[in-house]
Amino acid sequence: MTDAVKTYTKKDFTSDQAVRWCPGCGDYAILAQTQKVFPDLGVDKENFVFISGIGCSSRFPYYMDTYGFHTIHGRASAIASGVKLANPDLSVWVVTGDGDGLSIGGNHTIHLLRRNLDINVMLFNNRIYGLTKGQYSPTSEVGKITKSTPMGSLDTPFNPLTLALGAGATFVSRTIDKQTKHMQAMIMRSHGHKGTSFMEIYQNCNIFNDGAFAQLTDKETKSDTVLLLENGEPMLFGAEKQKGVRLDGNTPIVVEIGDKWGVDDVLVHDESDYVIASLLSNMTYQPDFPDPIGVLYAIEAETYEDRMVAQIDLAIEKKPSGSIQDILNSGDTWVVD
Amino acid sequence: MTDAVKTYTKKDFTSDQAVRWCPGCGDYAILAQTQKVFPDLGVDKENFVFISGIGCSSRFPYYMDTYGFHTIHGRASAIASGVKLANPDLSVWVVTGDGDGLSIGGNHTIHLLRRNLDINVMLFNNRIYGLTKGQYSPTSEVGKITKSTPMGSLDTPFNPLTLALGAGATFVSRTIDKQTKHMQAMIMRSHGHKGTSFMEIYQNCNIFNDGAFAQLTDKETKSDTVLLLENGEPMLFGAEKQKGVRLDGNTPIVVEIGDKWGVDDVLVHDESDYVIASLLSNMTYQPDFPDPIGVLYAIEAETYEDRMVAQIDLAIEKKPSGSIQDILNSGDTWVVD
Amino acid sequence: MSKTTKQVDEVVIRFAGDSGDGMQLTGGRFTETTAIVGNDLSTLPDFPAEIRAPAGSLAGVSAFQIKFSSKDIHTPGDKPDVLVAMNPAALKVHQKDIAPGGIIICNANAFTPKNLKFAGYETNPIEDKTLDDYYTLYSVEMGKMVALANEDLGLPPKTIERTKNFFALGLLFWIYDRPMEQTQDWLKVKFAKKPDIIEANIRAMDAGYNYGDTTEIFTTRYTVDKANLPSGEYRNVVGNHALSMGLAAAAERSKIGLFYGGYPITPASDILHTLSAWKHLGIKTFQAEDEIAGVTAAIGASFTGNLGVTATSGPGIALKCEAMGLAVIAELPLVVINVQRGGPSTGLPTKTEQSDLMQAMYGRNGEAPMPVLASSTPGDCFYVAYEACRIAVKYMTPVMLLTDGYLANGSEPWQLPKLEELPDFNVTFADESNLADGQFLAYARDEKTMARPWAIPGTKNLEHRIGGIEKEDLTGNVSYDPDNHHYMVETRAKKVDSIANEFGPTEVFGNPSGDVLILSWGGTKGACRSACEFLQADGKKVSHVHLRWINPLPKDLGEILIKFKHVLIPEINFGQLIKIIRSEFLVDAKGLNLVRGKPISSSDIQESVNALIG
Amino acid sequence: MSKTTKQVDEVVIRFAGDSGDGMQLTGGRFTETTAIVGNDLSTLPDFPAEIRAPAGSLAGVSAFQIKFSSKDIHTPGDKPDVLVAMNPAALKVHQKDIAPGGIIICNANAFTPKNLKFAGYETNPIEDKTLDDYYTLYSVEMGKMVALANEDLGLPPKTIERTKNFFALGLLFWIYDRPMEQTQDWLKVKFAKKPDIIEANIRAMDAGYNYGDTTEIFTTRYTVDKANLPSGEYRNVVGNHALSMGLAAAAERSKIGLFYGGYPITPASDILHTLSAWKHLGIKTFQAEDEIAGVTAAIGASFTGNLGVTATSGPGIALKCEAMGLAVIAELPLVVINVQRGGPSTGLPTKTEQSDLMQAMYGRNGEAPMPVLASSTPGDCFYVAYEACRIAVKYMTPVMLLTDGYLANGSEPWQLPKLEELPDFNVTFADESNLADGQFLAYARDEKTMARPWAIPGTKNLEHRIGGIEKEDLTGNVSYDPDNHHYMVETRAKKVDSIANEFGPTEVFGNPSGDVLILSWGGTKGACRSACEFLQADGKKVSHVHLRWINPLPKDLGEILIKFKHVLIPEINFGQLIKIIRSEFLVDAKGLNLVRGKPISSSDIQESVNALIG
Ligand SMILES: Cc1ncc(C[n+]2csc(CCOP(=O)(O)OP(=O)(O)O)c2C)c(N)n1
Ligand SMILES: Cc1ncc(C[n+]2csc(CCOP(=O)(O)OP(=O)(O)O)c2C)c(N)n1
Ligand code: SF4
Ligand code: SF4
Ligand SMILES: [Mg+2]
Ligand SMILES: [Mg+2]
Repeated sequence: MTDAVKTYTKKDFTSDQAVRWCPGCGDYAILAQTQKVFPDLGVDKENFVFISGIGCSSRFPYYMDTYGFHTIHGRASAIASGVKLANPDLSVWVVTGDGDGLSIGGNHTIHLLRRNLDINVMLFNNRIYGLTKGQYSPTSEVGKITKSTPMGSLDTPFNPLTLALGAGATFVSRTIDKQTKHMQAMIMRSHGHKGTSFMEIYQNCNIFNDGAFAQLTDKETKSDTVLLLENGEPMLFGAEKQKGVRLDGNTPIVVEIGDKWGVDDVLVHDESDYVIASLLSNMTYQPDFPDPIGVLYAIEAETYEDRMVAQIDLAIEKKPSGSIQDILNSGDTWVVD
Repeated sequence: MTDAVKTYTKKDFTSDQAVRWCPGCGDYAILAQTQKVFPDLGVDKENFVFISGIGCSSRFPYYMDTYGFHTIHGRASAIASGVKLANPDLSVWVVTGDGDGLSIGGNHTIHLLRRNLDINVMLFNNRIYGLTKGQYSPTSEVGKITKSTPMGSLDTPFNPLTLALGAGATFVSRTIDKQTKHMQAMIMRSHGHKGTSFMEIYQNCNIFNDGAFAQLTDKETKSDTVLLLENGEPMLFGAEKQKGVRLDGNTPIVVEIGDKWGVDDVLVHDESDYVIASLLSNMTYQPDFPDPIGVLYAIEAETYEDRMVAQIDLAIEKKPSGSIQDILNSGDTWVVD
Repeated sequence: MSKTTKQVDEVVIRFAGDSGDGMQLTGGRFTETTAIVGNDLSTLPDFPAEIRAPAGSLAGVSAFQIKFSSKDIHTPGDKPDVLVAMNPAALKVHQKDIAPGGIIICNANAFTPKNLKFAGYETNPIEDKTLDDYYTLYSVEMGKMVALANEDLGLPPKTIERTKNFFALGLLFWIYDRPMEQTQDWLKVKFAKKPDIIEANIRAMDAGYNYGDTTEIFTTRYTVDKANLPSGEYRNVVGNHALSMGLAAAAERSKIGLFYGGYPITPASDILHTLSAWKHLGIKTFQAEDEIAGVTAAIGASFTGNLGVTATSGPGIALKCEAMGLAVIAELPLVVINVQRGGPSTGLPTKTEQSDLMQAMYGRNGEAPMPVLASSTPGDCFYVAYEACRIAVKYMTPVMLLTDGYLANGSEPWQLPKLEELPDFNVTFADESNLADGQFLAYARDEKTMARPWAIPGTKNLEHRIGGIEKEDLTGNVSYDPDNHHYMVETRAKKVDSIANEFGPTEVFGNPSGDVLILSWGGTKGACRSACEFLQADGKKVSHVHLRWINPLPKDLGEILIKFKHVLIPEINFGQLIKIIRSEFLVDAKGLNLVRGKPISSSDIQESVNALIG
Repeated sequence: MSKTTKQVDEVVIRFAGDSGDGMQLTGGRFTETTAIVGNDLSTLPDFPAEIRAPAGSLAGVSAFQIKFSSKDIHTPGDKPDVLVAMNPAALKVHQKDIAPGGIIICNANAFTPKNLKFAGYETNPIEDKTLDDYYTLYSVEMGKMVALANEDLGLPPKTIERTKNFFALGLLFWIYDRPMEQTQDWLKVKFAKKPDIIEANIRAMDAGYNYGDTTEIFTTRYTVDKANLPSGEYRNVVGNHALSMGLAAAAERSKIGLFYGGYPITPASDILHTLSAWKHLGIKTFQAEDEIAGVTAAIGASFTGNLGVTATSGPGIALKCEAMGLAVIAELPLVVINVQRGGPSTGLPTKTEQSDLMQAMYGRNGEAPMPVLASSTPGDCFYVAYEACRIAVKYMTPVMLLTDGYLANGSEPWQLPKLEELPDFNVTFADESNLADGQFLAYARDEKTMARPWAIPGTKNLEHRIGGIEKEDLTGNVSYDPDNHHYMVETRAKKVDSIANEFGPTEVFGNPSGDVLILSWGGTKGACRSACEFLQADGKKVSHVHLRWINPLPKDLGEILIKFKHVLIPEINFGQLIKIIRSEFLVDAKGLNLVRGKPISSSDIQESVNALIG
C-alpha cells in the first residue's frame, strides 16, 4: 500500500477464465458492474480479495482478476473473517447466494454482521438454489413449486434485510441485477462503509426461477413496484412520482399525492433510523407495497478488527519484550547440574 | 390423547436424577417454575418432550419426568423439529443457552422461527458459557473479561429478541429467573401460543458471571430497571409507576409522569405491533432504558406442521391407493417369459 | 437401395452434446425403448458440474452412455461403438474413447467456425479427414433437416432447432431397429399442453428414422436380440429412484412413518425430489437449512417413532458425522445414505468415486461403529435401501448406506419386486409391558439382537431421558463409571458385529479356490464380474466375490480369501477396502486404483489380473 | 516424640474431594513444590463433567494424582500409595484404586450422616474398621482444625472451612519433607487484594504441617531424593500450556503471524485461553461462533499469509472435517489440534481417550490425506506443536496434531527449551520472481517438498484464484479432466508420504530384536516405556518403539517390526493404530485395549506382555 494507486480499466479486473453461467443469467450483469466500478475504488488491485461459498453465484471470484477463493458451501463469511483479521488492510468481498448465505451459512452471516468486520457482502438473491438445479431456498415464497416441493413449499421465507437488521447490521442495502447504474452506486456505497456492508442483489435465475423479479424490472410495472431510496428525500414512487409512503401511527401506508396528501406528508428517508429501516425492510414481498432499493440503513460503529488491532498494540506497549522465550522461562524454575 | 387429562402435581414432573447445577444457579428456579406450571397445562405427561443441546442449561431434560433428549451442542431446535414433524400432537420444548442457541446453534434457531413450528423455546441467557467454565458468549457485553478474552471481548452482542424478530418470530417474550410468578405466566403463554414461541430467560450464573442481571433483580433497583409489559396497558415502571416510555417521533424516550406528561402520553403495549416489539427489544442493554419483560410480540400464523399435514391429507385424498407397489409397477414395463 | 441387417450381441452408444442439447433426455428415451425390446442394458450419464457452461464449450459437454445386449451384462461398457456428437466440443471430449473402427455421427450444422474454435480445433475434423483412418464418420446436417421438416409449423427457429436431438434419436432407432411408439406416447404426455412441440419432435424423430432408411449413407442396420433374462415383469430403473422406492417399501412393510431430512447436493438430490413427490404414501420430507439439521431432524423423528433417513454426498457426510455419533450412543435407528462423488472437498461433484468408504467406517469421534453396506447396481439400490432400514430398526442403530454417482444416475432393466416377498420387517414399540417393577429400563437389551427398546414419546408411563453422554447399562442414565464405559463401548461394537449372523454364506462366482480372487464392493461389481467372466472364458483360474456388507464383514470371508494365490481389489479410490481386508485377514491383497471420476473398466481389471498371474 | 524418616524411590499420591474442595489447586501446588525440590514427576488431573455436581455426590468428585520419584519416570502411577479423601464420596470413588497397604487420609469432619448417605455408605467407613485390614487410615478433623487456627480472623465460617485443602497440603508437605515457601509466595500473589485469605490459607497450611510434626499420629516421614535429570534449567509444565508455547515459538521463529480460530470445548479450551493472553506477541485469537467458523477462519488467515491454527476435541473435529478437505485441496498450511476425550458423541467429556486416531486419518470425504502426529508427554506437546507448524508450512498442507485429556492437563518437569535451538523454520512467500513468462502458476511445485508457492493477497501481480473443485496441475484452474484428477490425488498423497524422508531412524528402546515389541503412540508412551523397563529388568526380551508420526509412518518401521515374535499395541481405544499397522505391514500385532477414560497402566501392559510370551 506504498505506491500511489494505479489507473485501472475494466479489463484489469477481468480474469482469463471463461464465464460459465447460463446465457441470460442475472449474474453476468452483476459481474459486469463490479468490473466496471472496481477501477474507481482507489485500491491497488492486489489488495482486493473475493471469497465465496458454493453456488452459481459463488463462481464469481474466478472471473475477477483479483485474489479469490471459492471455498465450501456456506462458510464464505467465516473464511473472509480470517482473511480480514490476518490482514486488515485488504479490501475483502464476500459473494454468496440465498442458499449459501442464508440457509447453510445463515449463522456465519449473522455473526459477521454482529461483529461488524469491514467486509462487503454481496448476496445474490434469486430465491432458488441454482447450482443444484432448482430446489426452493429460504427466500422462496410460500407455496413455491420446485423439485423438492412438488406440492409447494411450506415455510415462510426470510426477509434478508430484516434478518440482517435483527442481527445488528450497520449497513443494509439492496439493488437489482437489471439496475446497472444503481448497482454501481451500491457497490461504491458498500466499499465506502467501514464495517460489514450487507447488500442484497435481486438476481434473475432464468433457468430455474425465471421472472422472480419481473414485476420490479419490467418497463411497465417497475415504477410502481420499486421504491428508490435517497437519504433525506421523501419516499416517492410511481411513473410520475405520484405515490408516496407515509406512516399511519406505526404502520406504513401508500398514499396518492394529490388533494389529500402532499409531498410533505410523505416519510423522509433517514439512513440512520432503525425504525425506518425496519419498516422498509418489512415492505419486501408485501403485495400492496413497493420494494425499496438503495441504502436502507447505515450507521457508524467501530469495527471488530480495529478493536483487535488496538488491543494488540496496547498489549505490546505494556509488554514490549515480545518473545515467547520469556514465557518459556517464566514460573518457578530450578536448575539441575 | 384419548383419555381425559389427569391431575398432576409438581412431583409428577420431577425425575429421579439428582440435580447437578452449582448451588445458587438460576437454573434451579427455572426448573422449579416449570415443574410447578406443567401440571396445569392440560396435557397428558407422556405427550411432553424436552429437547436440549449441550450446556449447563441443556441438562434440564434430565430433571423433568417427561420424555427428554439431551443431544449435541447447538442442534436442539433441529432435533425438536424432527420430533414435532414426526408427531405433531406432542408438546415439544427446547431448552437451550446463549451459547447453544445463539452461537453454534444460531442458524437452527432462526430457521425454526421462520418456519414457525409449534415448538416452545426456552433460552437461558446467562451471557456466558457456563459448562465450559466461563468464556464470553454472543450475548456478553463488549469488553467483557473472560477466560478467552483476558483484555475484554471485542464483539457487539446479539440482542436475542431483536434477532428473533428479524428472523420472523411469531412469539417473543422475556422473563427473569428470580421473577418466579412472571416466569410461570410466561411458560403458560408460550404453551398457549400456536407456532414457535421464543422465550428468553435472564439467568444468573453465579459461578462465572455472577450478578449479570443484579440490576434487574435487586430490590432497590429492579422497579427502575424492569419494564413489565401487559398487552393493552401503558408502559409504566418505577416504584410508583411514575415513569413511562413514550415515542418521540420514531425514538422511544423515558418520561416522568407528572406535569408535562400524563399516563395517556405513554405508549400502550400492543403485542401484535412489530414496530413496538422491535423498539422494545432494542431497549435491551441500553443504559437509559428499563429492560422490558413479558410478551413483546405475539401474532397468529399458520404453523409449518399444519401445512405439512394438510398437504399430505390432500395428496392422499387425490391418490388414495397409497402403496409403493403401484409406483414399483409404474412406467414402461415388459414381460420376459 | 438395399440395406443389410447384421446381428450383434452387444452395442455401446454414447450420446454427447452441449448441456442445452438434451443428451440426457435422448439417452433416457433410447434406454426406455431398449428396455422394452428386451435387451439387457446398463447406462452411464455424465453431466458437467456447471448448470450450463457457455454453449459450445468443452466444460459444457454432457454425455449419456448405454450398453445393451442380448446377453446378461454388468457395465455400461468400456469403449463406445457409436458416438453421437452434437457439436465440436462433444467430439473433442469423447473421440478418444471410441473403439477403433467405431462409428461417429455428427451434427454437421454445429461445426461452425465459432464452435470449432471454442472446442480448440484448428481445422474442421469432419472435413479434414483426420478421423477417417480410425472411425466411420457420418456427418449429418441435423439442424437443417429438422428445420425443413418443421417449416410449416410457425414455431420460432430456435425452438425447432432444439428438436435435433430427436432427429438423432430417430436415426439411432432406425440403425438399431427399435420402435418409436413409446417415445411418441411419452412426448404426448410430457408436452400435453403444447401440441406444436409434440408435433415438431415427432417430425424430427421421423425425419431421423427416415434419413437412415432412405439415404444411401447408412447401409447397415443392426439387430440385438432379446436378452435371456429370468422370466418376470420388468422395467428400467435408475439408482436414486430405486433407492427411494426401497425406503418407501421399508416404511410400508414396517408400518412406521418415513421421515426424510435432507439438504440438496449433487448427486443425492434426486432422492429428496423423489420422496417429496410421494406425499400420498404419508412420507414426510423436510428440506432443512443444512446437512446437520437434516440428519438431526431425522434423529428427532426416529426418537419419536418414525424411521429417520437422510441422504447426501461426501461433503455433506462430513457435516453429519457428529450427529451420527449421537445416534450411535442414543442407539436410535437412522439411515444415512452417501451418494459418493469425486473428492476431496468439492472435488468433482458430478463425477463418480468410491472414496468415502473410510469416512463411512471411521469418520466419527470416539469408538462409534456403524453398519456399512453398499449398493452394487442401480436396481440393487432398492434392496440395500430396504435392508438398511430393516437393520437400523432391528438393531436400533444408525446404518450407513453407500452408493455413488454412477449407480445413482445409471439404469438397468429391473424385475419388479413384490412387496410381500421382501424380508419380514415387523416393529414393536415398547409399551407398559416393558416395565420391570414399574421401572422402564431404556437400555435393557433384546437377547438376540442386543437392541434396546424403542419407547416413543406419547407412550404412557415410559417417560425417560436419553442423551449423548455415556449411558449406564440398563437404565440409560448418565454414567461416568470407567468400567461401564468400557462395557458400553464393547457392547455397541458387539451389537454391530452380530449383524453378520444374519448373512448367508458368501457367494463365490467361479471356483472356490484358484489363482486370483477379485474382491469388490459397490458400483465396481459389474466391471469385476464381467472381467471375471472374460478371464474364466479364457481359462484363467479367477473368481469373484462381491461384498454387500463392509461392516460387519461376512464371517466366512477369511476362509475364502486364503484359498486364492492373489486377491485383487479394484476400487475407484486410492485403496480403502484393501486397508480393511489386509488389516482384518493379513492377506497381501493388491489394489487396482483408478481415480478418474468414472467407472473402472472391465478391461482395466482384466489387465491387472493378467499382470498378477502373468 | 521421635519420628523416623524413610527414604523411598517413588510415591504416588491422589488428592480427592468434592469439586468445591479445591483438589486441582492442592495437587497443582504440591506438584510445583515437588518439581522445585528436583524430583521427576508426572500428574493426572481427573475432573467431573459437571461444573459443580451437588456437594458431596459421587458425580461431583474431583481428583488429582501425582507420582514423583528420584528416578526417571513416565507415568502418573498405577495405584496410589496415599489417598487424601476430603469427603465420603471421594473415598467411595477412589478407595478401590489404592495400593494394598497404602495410606488413606480423610477429613473426618466431612463424614457426616448426610454425606455418608449421599456416597452410599450405610456405616461410616472411617469408624467401622472395614478399611483397617487393607490400609493405614488417618482420620483427621481438618474442618475443625482450620476453624481453630483461624478463629480470630473474623472471616465467615464458610470461608475458613474452605482452607481445609491447605491443611491437607501442609500435612503432605510435612510427610514428604517439602518446603512451604513457594506456596506462601504463590498465595501472596494470587490473593494480593485479600490479605485475610492469604493469612487464613497460610495458617491452615501451617496447621497441617504442624499437625504432622507434633501429633503422635504420624510417625514416619518420607524423603524422595532428587531425580537424576539431565542438567539444565527446569520448570514444571502442563500439556496444553506447552502446546500453546510450541505454537507461539513456531510463529516467532517463522516470523509469520499466528492466527488461532477456535470454539471452547473441554479439554481443549485452555489453548484458546492461553494464546488469548499473549496478545503482546502479536498472536490473534478469534473465538468463533462454532467449530466450523473457527477452522474456516483459520484457513482464511492461512490464505492471507498467517499460520492458521485451530484446536478442539472429537465432536469439534467431526464438524471441521469438511473444511479440512478444503485445506487439503487448496494446499494451504493449517494446524488442527485434537485434544482427545472419551467418545462417542459427548461421551465422557472430561476423561481421556485415544479413540480419534481413525477419524484423524480418514474422517474426510474423498482422498484427503493429512499428516498426523501425536504428542507423548505434557512437555512433548511443545515440540510436536512446533513440528506440526513447521511441516504445515514447509509442505503447504493441513496437519493433524493429536493430544488427549491426560496430556493436556497432566504435567511433568521440563527442561527449558531455547528458541534458537529449535529446527529451522524459514518461510518465503511467493513474489514476482515466481512469475513464469508473466504468468503465476499457483500449483507449480517445489522440487524437493512438492509444496506449491504461498502467494498471499497484497502481493503485486500474483493475483490468482483457488478453490475446492479439483485443480489443474500447475495453473490451479478448475479442471474436470479425469487424468488430471488421478494425477492430483496421487500427488497430494505423495507429498504427504514424502514427509517421512525427514525422519531419522526410529529409536528402539531395548534390543533391536526379541520376543515382544511394544508399539505405542500418543499419551500411552510413558506407561509402555515403564512397563518395558520393568520387563527388561526382569530379563524379558521386550523392546519399545514409540511413534510420533502416524502419517506418514517411519520408513524403517516395517523392518523393525519383523524382528520381533510379537507386536503389542496398547491403546485407549478399541484398536486403531493396530488396524493401520496390520494393514501396512501384515504383521499379526495384538492390541491391549482399555477404554475406561483413564491412562492404561504400566502393570496392565506388563501383564499383556507376559501373557503373550508366557
Ligand atoms: C456441504 C454442501 N452441501 C450442499 C452442497 C450443494 N449445494 C451447492 S450450491 C447449493 C445451493 C445453491 O444455492 P444459492 O446459494 O442460492 O446459489 P445459486 O446457485 O442460486 O447462485 C447447494 C445446496 C454443497 N456443495 N456442499
Ligand atoms: C460440538 C461441540 N462444541 C463445543 C462443545 C463445548 N460446549 C459445551 S456447552 C458449551 C457452551 C455452553 O454455553 P451455553 O449454551 O450458554 O450454556 P450454559 O452452560 O451457559 O448454560 C460449549 C462451548 C461441545 N460440547 N460440543
Ligand atoms: S442456474 Fe440460474 S443462477 Fe445458475 S447460472 Fe443458470 S441462470 Fe444463473
Ligand atoms: S456454571 Fe453457572 S450456569 Fe452452570 S450450573 Fe454453575 S452457576 Fe449454573
Ligand atoms: Mg440462489
Ligand atoms: Mg450461557
